[in-house]
Amino acid sequence: MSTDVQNIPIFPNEKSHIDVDSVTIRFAGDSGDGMQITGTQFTDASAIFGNDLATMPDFPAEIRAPAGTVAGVSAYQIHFSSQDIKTPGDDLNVLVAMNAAALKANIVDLEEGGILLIDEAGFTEKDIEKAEMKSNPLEDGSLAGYRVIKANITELTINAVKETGLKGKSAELCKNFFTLGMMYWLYDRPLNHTMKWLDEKYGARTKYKDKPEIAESNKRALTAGYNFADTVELFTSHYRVKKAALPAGKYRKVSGNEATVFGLLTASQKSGRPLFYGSYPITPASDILHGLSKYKNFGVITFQAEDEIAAIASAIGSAYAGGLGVTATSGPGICLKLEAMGLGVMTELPLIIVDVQRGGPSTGLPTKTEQSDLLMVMFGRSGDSPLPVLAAKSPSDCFAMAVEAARIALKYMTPVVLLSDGYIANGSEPWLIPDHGAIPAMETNLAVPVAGETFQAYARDPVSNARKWAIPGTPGMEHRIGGLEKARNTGSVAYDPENHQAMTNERHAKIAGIAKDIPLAEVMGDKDGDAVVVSWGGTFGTVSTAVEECLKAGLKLGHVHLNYLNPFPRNLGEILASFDQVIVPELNMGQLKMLLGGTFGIPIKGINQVRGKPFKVSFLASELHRILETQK
Amino acid sequence: MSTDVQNIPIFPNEKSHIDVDSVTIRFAGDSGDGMQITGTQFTDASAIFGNDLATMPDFPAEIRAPAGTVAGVSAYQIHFSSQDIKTPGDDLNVLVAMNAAALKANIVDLEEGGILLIDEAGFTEKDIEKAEMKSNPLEDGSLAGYRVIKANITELTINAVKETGLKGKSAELCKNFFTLGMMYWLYDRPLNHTMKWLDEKYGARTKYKDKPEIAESNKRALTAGYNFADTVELFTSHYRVKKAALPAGKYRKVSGNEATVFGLLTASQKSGRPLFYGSYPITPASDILHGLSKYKNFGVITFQAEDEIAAIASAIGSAYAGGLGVTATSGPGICLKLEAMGLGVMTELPLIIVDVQRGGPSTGLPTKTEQSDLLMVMFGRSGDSPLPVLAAKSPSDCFAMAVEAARIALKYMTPVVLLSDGYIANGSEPWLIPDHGAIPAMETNLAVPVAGETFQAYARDPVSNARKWAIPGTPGMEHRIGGLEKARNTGSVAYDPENHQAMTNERHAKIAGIAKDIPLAEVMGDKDGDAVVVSWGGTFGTVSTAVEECLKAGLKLGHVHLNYLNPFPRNLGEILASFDQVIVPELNMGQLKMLLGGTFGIPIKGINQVRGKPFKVSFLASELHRILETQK
Amino acid sequence: MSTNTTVGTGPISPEPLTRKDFASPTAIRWCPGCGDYSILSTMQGILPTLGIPKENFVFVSGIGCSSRFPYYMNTYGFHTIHGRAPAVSTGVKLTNPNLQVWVITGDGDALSIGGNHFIHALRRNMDLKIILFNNRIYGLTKGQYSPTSGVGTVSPSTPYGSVDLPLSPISMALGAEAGFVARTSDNDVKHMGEVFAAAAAYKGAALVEVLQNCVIFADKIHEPYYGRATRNDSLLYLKHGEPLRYGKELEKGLVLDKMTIKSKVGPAENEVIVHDEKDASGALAFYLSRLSHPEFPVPVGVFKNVERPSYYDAMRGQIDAAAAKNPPSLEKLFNSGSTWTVE
Amino acid sequence: MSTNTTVGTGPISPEPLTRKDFASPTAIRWCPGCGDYSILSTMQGILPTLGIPKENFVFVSGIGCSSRFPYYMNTYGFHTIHGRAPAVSTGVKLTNPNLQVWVITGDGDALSIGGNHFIHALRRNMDLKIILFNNRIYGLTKGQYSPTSGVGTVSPSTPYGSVDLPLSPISMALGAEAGFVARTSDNDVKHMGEVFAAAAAYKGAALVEVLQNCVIFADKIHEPYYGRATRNDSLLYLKHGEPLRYGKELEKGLVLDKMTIKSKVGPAENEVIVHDEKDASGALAFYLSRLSHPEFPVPVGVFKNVERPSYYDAMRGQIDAAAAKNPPSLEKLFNSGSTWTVE
Ligand SMILES: Cc1ncc(C[n+]2csc(CCOP(=O)(O)OP(=O)(O)O)c2C)c(N)n1
Ligand SMILES: Cc1ncc(C[n+]2csc(CCOP(=O)(O)OP(=O)(O)O)c2C)c(N)n1
Ligand code: SF4
Ligand code: SF4
Ligand SMILES: [Mg+2]
Ligand SMILES: [Mg+2]
Repeated sequence: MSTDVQNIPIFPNEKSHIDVDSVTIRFAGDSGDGMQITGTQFTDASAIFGNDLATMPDFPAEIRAPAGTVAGVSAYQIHFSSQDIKTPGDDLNVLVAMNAAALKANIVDLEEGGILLIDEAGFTEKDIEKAEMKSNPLEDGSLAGYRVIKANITELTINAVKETGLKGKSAELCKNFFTLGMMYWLYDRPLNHTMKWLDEKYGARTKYKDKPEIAESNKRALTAGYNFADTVELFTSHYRVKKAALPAGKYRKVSGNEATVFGLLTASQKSGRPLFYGSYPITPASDILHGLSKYKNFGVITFQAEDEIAAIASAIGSAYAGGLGVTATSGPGICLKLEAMGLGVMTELPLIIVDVQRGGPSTGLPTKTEQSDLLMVMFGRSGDSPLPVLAAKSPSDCFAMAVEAARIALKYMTPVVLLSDGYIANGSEPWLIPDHGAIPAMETNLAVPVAGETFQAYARDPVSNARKWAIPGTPGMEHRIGGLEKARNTGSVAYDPENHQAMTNERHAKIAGIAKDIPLAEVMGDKDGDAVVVSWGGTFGTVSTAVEECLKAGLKLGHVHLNYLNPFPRNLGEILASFDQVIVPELNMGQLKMLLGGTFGIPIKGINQVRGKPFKVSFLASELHRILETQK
Repeated sequence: MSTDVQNIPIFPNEKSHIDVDSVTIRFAGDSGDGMQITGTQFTDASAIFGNDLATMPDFPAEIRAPAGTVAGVSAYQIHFSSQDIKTPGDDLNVLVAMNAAALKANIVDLEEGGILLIDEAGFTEKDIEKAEMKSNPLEDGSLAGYRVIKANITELTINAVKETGLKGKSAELCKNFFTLGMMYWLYDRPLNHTMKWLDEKYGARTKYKDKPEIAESNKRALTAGYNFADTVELFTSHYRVKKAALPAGKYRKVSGNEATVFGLLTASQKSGRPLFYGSYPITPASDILHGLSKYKNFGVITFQAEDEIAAIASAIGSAYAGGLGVTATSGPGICLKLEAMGLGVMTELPLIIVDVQRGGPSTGLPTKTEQSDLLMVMFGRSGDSPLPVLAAKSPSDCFAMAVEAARIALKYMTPVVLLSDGYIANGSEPWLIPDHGAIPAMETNLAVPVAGETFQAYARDPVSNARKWAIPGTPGMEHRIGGLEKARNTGSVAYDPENHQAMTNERHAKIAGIAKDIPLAEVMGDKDGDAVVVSWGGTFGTVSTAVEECLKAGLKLGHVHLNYLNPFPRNLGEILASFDQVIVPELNMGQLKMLLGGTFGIPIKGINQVRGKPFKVSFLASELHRILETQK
Repeated sequence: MSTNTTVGTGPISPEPLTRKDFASPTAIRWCPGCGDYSILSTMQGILPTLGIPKENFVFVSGIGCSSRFPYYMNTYGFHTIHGRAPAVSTGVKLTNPNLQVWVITGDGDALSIGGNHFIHALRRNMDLKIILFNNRIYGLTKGQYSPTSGVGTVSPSTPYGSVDLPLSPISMALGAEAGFVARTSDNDVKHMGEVFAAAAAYKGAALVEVLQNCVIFADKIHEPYYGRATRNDSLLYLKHGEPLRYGKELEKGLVLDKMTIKSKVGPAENEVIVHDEKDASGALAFYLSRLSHPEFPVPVGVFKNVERPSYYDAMRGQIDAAAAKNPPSLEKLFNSGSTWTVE
Repeated sequence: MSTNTTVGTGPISPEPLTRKDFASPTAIRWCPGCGDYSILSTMQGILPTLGIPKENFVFVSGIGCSSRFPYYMNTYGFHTIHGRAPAVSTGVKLTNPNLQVWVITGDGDALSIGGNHFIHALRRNMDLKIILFNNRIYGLTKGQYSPTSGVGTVSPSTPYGSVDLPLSPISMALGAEAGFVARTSDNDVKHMGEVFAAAAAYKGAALVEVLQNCVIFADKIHEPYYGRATRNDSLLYLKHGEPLRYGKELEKGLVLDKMTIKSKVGPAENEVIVHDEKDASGALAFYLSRLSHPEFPVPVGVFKNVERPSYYDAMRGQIDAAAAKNPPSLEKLFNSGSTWTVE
């Protein structure tokens, strides 16, 4: 975070270790430059070293946009710290730019006086032109405000790997490891993890076994980069970011989509219901399909459907047949699933719909993040058709929320929407590996035949209001369900007025009743402050960090974060009423604002941004200051 | 309306004319009994006579449910009056029941002491059994509270038509006209209109020309029914409902779907844009497709698509090519159109989406009415994707609103949603035929090539914020549009953060700006009352009638009716703020309530009903009383 | 829990089932005289002969008059949404392979809104028995023309007559790689029963088109070729391995002239094309699906019947192999990839 | 306003168009080496030869790498949503028949999510030129298998190999009553140009499958049959009225054995089946679409080319007749049916 950079003296008189709390680095280069790998390696090394961290990749929208163009820039940001952190960082302390386009696209985020590491080989006239820049930034003085470190990394790399026999393009390809080596030196990270990784990926026991030069040359590039930084007077000093004081235990890194996969597999095991995943590929949700497809050993049935409608329809079919039916997609795909979601509501089947939100409307910004599907999943169905809506607050929270979504779906016999977003889905953070044994088994409503009793498909559990789940194949419980209005208890078709009112009420009561079964909302920060900030979903990290800063700065703010959007925690109304002002920051034009205002009939102040990116902590903090000042 | 029945003396001592203000009759029988025709004929006769009126058909969900069962009952209700009326009536003054099932299904609505006309032939043991009744209501005394008039209408009809040679089933089929004749006598209506109609439908110049007995026998049945009522001591008197003091002019009867058809044709003529109607059949919207298909002479292109997605997609294609693109459906179909609606929002093309709402969720109650799609059309798209939403308030208002929807779509280059519902779509009322010449021509944003200028697809009109409409085939304006985020002005693809925020703001500003171009909301009733009732769409008639009654009864109530749901009239916030309490009656679980609360941040009281039927005026009135009393 | 996650497998019911076991209490709401009735009773007659416990039958339908069918069967049933039955039943079957899943659909439900799911279920060889009630009209919505209505069909949505060419469900299915494709008619209960039985026996996606009469909106639409009077001269009953002959005394046959099929009276025995439902290419089947009345007879019976692995079996194979090689363990799952410990 | 409501008809542009006129300023964002490039340049080369004013061309696409195509053509273009291009273009064409509408789609866009619109556009004979870029993979979403991927395809969504049978776009189209069906390949620009020209000349729905290479996710997928080296032995160039011969010296041919097609080396002249793209049944075309490599050559060129009235013409006929008989009048419209007057 920008506050830490103060600790970096601009020109210390001798090479030494300098301790800093947190550092934010962004590796930026052409899609072909392997920046995602570089970033991931640095992240793993830092994680294993014991830092807390958060990461954020930024992919281009095209598969391979023309090399050297801004459209082709791929970046990976990591924020690592000796403190507990919740965001991938605002301003960059270090920007690595492998070519002109990468510089152009990312320089805005580099803090004043920040370190700018540049591969001169990426700044030829041709590169400048492809990046559509008027002049060469390395010469036109536009980089004055930064600590620019130039080196012809490409050339250095080629020399470093010469002896392996690798040359030309394939030699150049090692330059990202050379760069990584330099960063490892600068932040005092051990090389061994990456060395091991290279062996595992390209080593003797892989499909590259008869290409030993690949592993070898990358290892050499890594070491060469490290030594280069050490020997040459490039950096005036290097920095140390101490271990963070994380809760003891075994950790791994997870992205939101990975965590969702783990959560769904866990739910299947804990409920004893086979996991059926029907899906149609779409950015940024596809990785859930890819992830689950690997775990056939868990009996997971992954079905790549012909479209999103078939995807959810098949999941509903599975739920009807006794499976844990799941489907996932992003906004445009949700639009196509809404009719079938209505069928799920009417037939009261357990079903999970994951929405990994992206920038809209329409095809919008496929690779960018946003929180603008909330009202669609709440209301985007014909008729009054309520269903629970949950939202994960961070990459690792996707695990907990996926498990929770399944618990609610199975216990209450209802479709459940789980909202994620491109930012937490692709971002990653350390995850304290849970004790799988400690995760409780899940209740289901499986019906057991009662001799002499005719099965009533819509008779409800007195407590949960859930109907029974009579699975085809169970003798004596043959029954028919469907999308037409159901008669109370019997579940046969009914058109009469009283019944429709009664069933509509029952559907609402059932969902509303779930409030009794979810955690109360809690107020963080100042419980009797001047205002309460209400956030939801993936903005948790940035909002809570911003609120903490504001509290430090003396603002009186409470903060409530919502993982449950429908029903709301039952004490929410009370909490909001206890503050003079309610402020809702969200990455949309005011959707939770609409929901809270409409539910509680109170005025709300929104902080809204749709830039395809997470909030900047600094932006939120200043907005909160502005709002509270204007109050005075 | 129930209040009028006081005027009907229970047993007047001699046959005479008795004047009454308003009468509500419901014709109920088996689907095969021709009740819709009977009702329509009575309606036309009353309209031509000069009454004000409102009607409401009630179809069974099945094509031909088993004869004699409750599921097979078809009914037609007409409320006609010497006063200005806005609803088809609450309680019935007269119920015609052609069989036991029809009685069972409808008796609840007959007022105490109301007239019950019964065809004894429809009450055999078999009929009683098919209707699943325990005993014969004609004998078990359950009808004590009504003025029951029994006659073996079927037998009487068979005799009446004997001489035409018609016998058996086909003779029986004339019984609805016999019944109609009796009603004509009871309410003193001339037979000539129906006589004429029979000739036109079955006469010499129709496909029935070699079956003269059909027209003849129906005419005989009609006359026989009339004379039978006159001669036999069945009715103690007959009633007269004077002409209503309607504004002078030429009238016709229209249903909501007919009016929508007329409105769309008018919009096409007034804008000079070819009308393209892409649709997929669905109850209760299909009649718009059927209606428009007849008017090929207007150059209308009606396209029955393979599904709702193709229907709207084709309409978008037409809009892109310079047509007035229109699609219509009901709730389940809207679900399928939402993704494409988002494309319409992103590409800013003029498009009309008509939603004839029905009971939901899911397949729900296809033939019943509801207002529960409001939030879906407002919010049911990925990303923030605002579009105007209008709602018609009565059958004839569908004309005005369809024209208005087109005006807004063409002037502002945006998809527009027009909400109707099963009740106003199928219901009908007199329509003062407008002077087509007086309807203004419509502005469009057609682009004209400017020499030397490169066309900017997203450059906006300074006032309307609309972009220009450059139609394929126009030389020099070749350009590309699509669903990815657009760059400001140029309209090319853009992923950068600032642009996305800017375009999102522009899309919102454009729609919000329409508020400047629509009528202000007006307060009917008591402008400084204790509370304001806010209604929208098809409930206008019942709500305003109920408010009027409450005002008569001394309640201090204002009433605002909304034809515009997005944007709201610009003075709405102010109006709501000027009342202590806001009450929103709607045929859903609280959708406008959510919208108003979320928009204005104020508490709202809802009166909600989902029974597949319109409100009863009496129910609304008592609810309003209850709410205002509890305030005191 | 085991990975062989099939659920609710019922025991074989003790005494043999009868037609009565499949009659549901629900009152039937089709129009008097609707062709759907005979299809229903044929189905109720066939199921008891299949030796499958009643609780293992599932009927899944879309929306339409035909799609009300499941309500009238006393089995598990799911009346889903318009056009989606093949997709819903895919989930049913993949989750519980012990079920015999019948998809009931109409010409609009299957070929108009549901066209995409229809072709993909066939292509994947999902183990579903798809019965397509082809009345060449939209019944439930009161008579609009459908994708199988002939050119010039006058309907509420086409008062001037329809202009688009109809689809042949059979050609469509063959083009979509279907492995079992057959046609039968609502007025020939015996033949219908045989075809249903053959479909039930097929391992994979079986499509059966039933020529069905809608008395209200398209009455007698199939009469010209399937009317009892003319039937023998206008229907061709397909029998595997037998010559393609038709006519009262089977005096007519289909013969080949270069690459084109001709109808010939009194052809020589070896001249008549022999039906081969096992032809994997489906080329003959496709050709037969193009024959149109009155120039040609209308083939009924099994057009194509070619074994290939069902989607489920192939998928199950992968699952079982994976599970055997690497039994499911959350412990292992959570700890996969690189981990580190914080003391 | 008149009822002949076609809009924006541009004048024939004065001097002849050239390839340059169709190159758009937008930077192309396909991967280096992608097969899409040659399709783009072939299209830019063909359009000027059609004698149609530039402003009357419209390119409509869905979503996918291939669907970025319209951005690279300096014509009117609409990059719609996934799978819906045939439906959107239907509205474009019906509203303005003067436009020549090209639909650009991929194997996923056209046959997976867009399958239903694809078959109905063909069946209706909408006047659209549909170019299907078949790279047998989902490119834009990073390589999942598609409905045309072979069984066993290993992809991110099928790490154990795909189990479902692929569709043949050609068989599919024929099953959907398409009137013009052809195949060509991205590495044979001359042939591609001829096929595009033939499609442009066809009045109605024309489908062209282009065998396209995705260098990133399915590189060399078509190589076995269309590789320059082996091509002559593994591609069969369809020519109407000519014998179905192939091989370097055309030494091989397709011959008929009962109802089955065999490949034979050195067949007798009259023994070889003669191609007939005018066969209305499409039976031979369908048969040819079933031939699979390596047992058979892969036919390229026009499979079927049969004239029939386009949807637009039929519809227009009805509109014009109706308008002639009864010119549009709001006055008459409002006053139709029974009316009454209140003084
Ligand atoms: C999403 C959706 N669109 C449209 C409808 C209306 N609809 C119900 S059934 C039907 C067509 C039925 O025709 P078919 O499938 O041939 O069945 P049939 O009634 O002829 O047996 C239509 C258009 C619907 N219920 N849902
Ligand atoms: C409604 C919707 N679902 C899914 C996607 C994601 N998506 C975009 S393109 C595509 C498949 C593209 O494959 P193909 O049509 O073969 O085109 P290619 O990229 O191979 O040229 C998918 C699944 C989307 N954009 N919209
Ligand atoms: S409308 Fe036609 S298909 Fe539907 S039930 Fe009646 S007869 Fe059968
Ligand atoms: S991913 Fe494949 S199809 Fe897409 S642009 Fe690259 S090479 Fe072409
Ligand atoms: Mg049908
Ligand atoms: Mg592809």
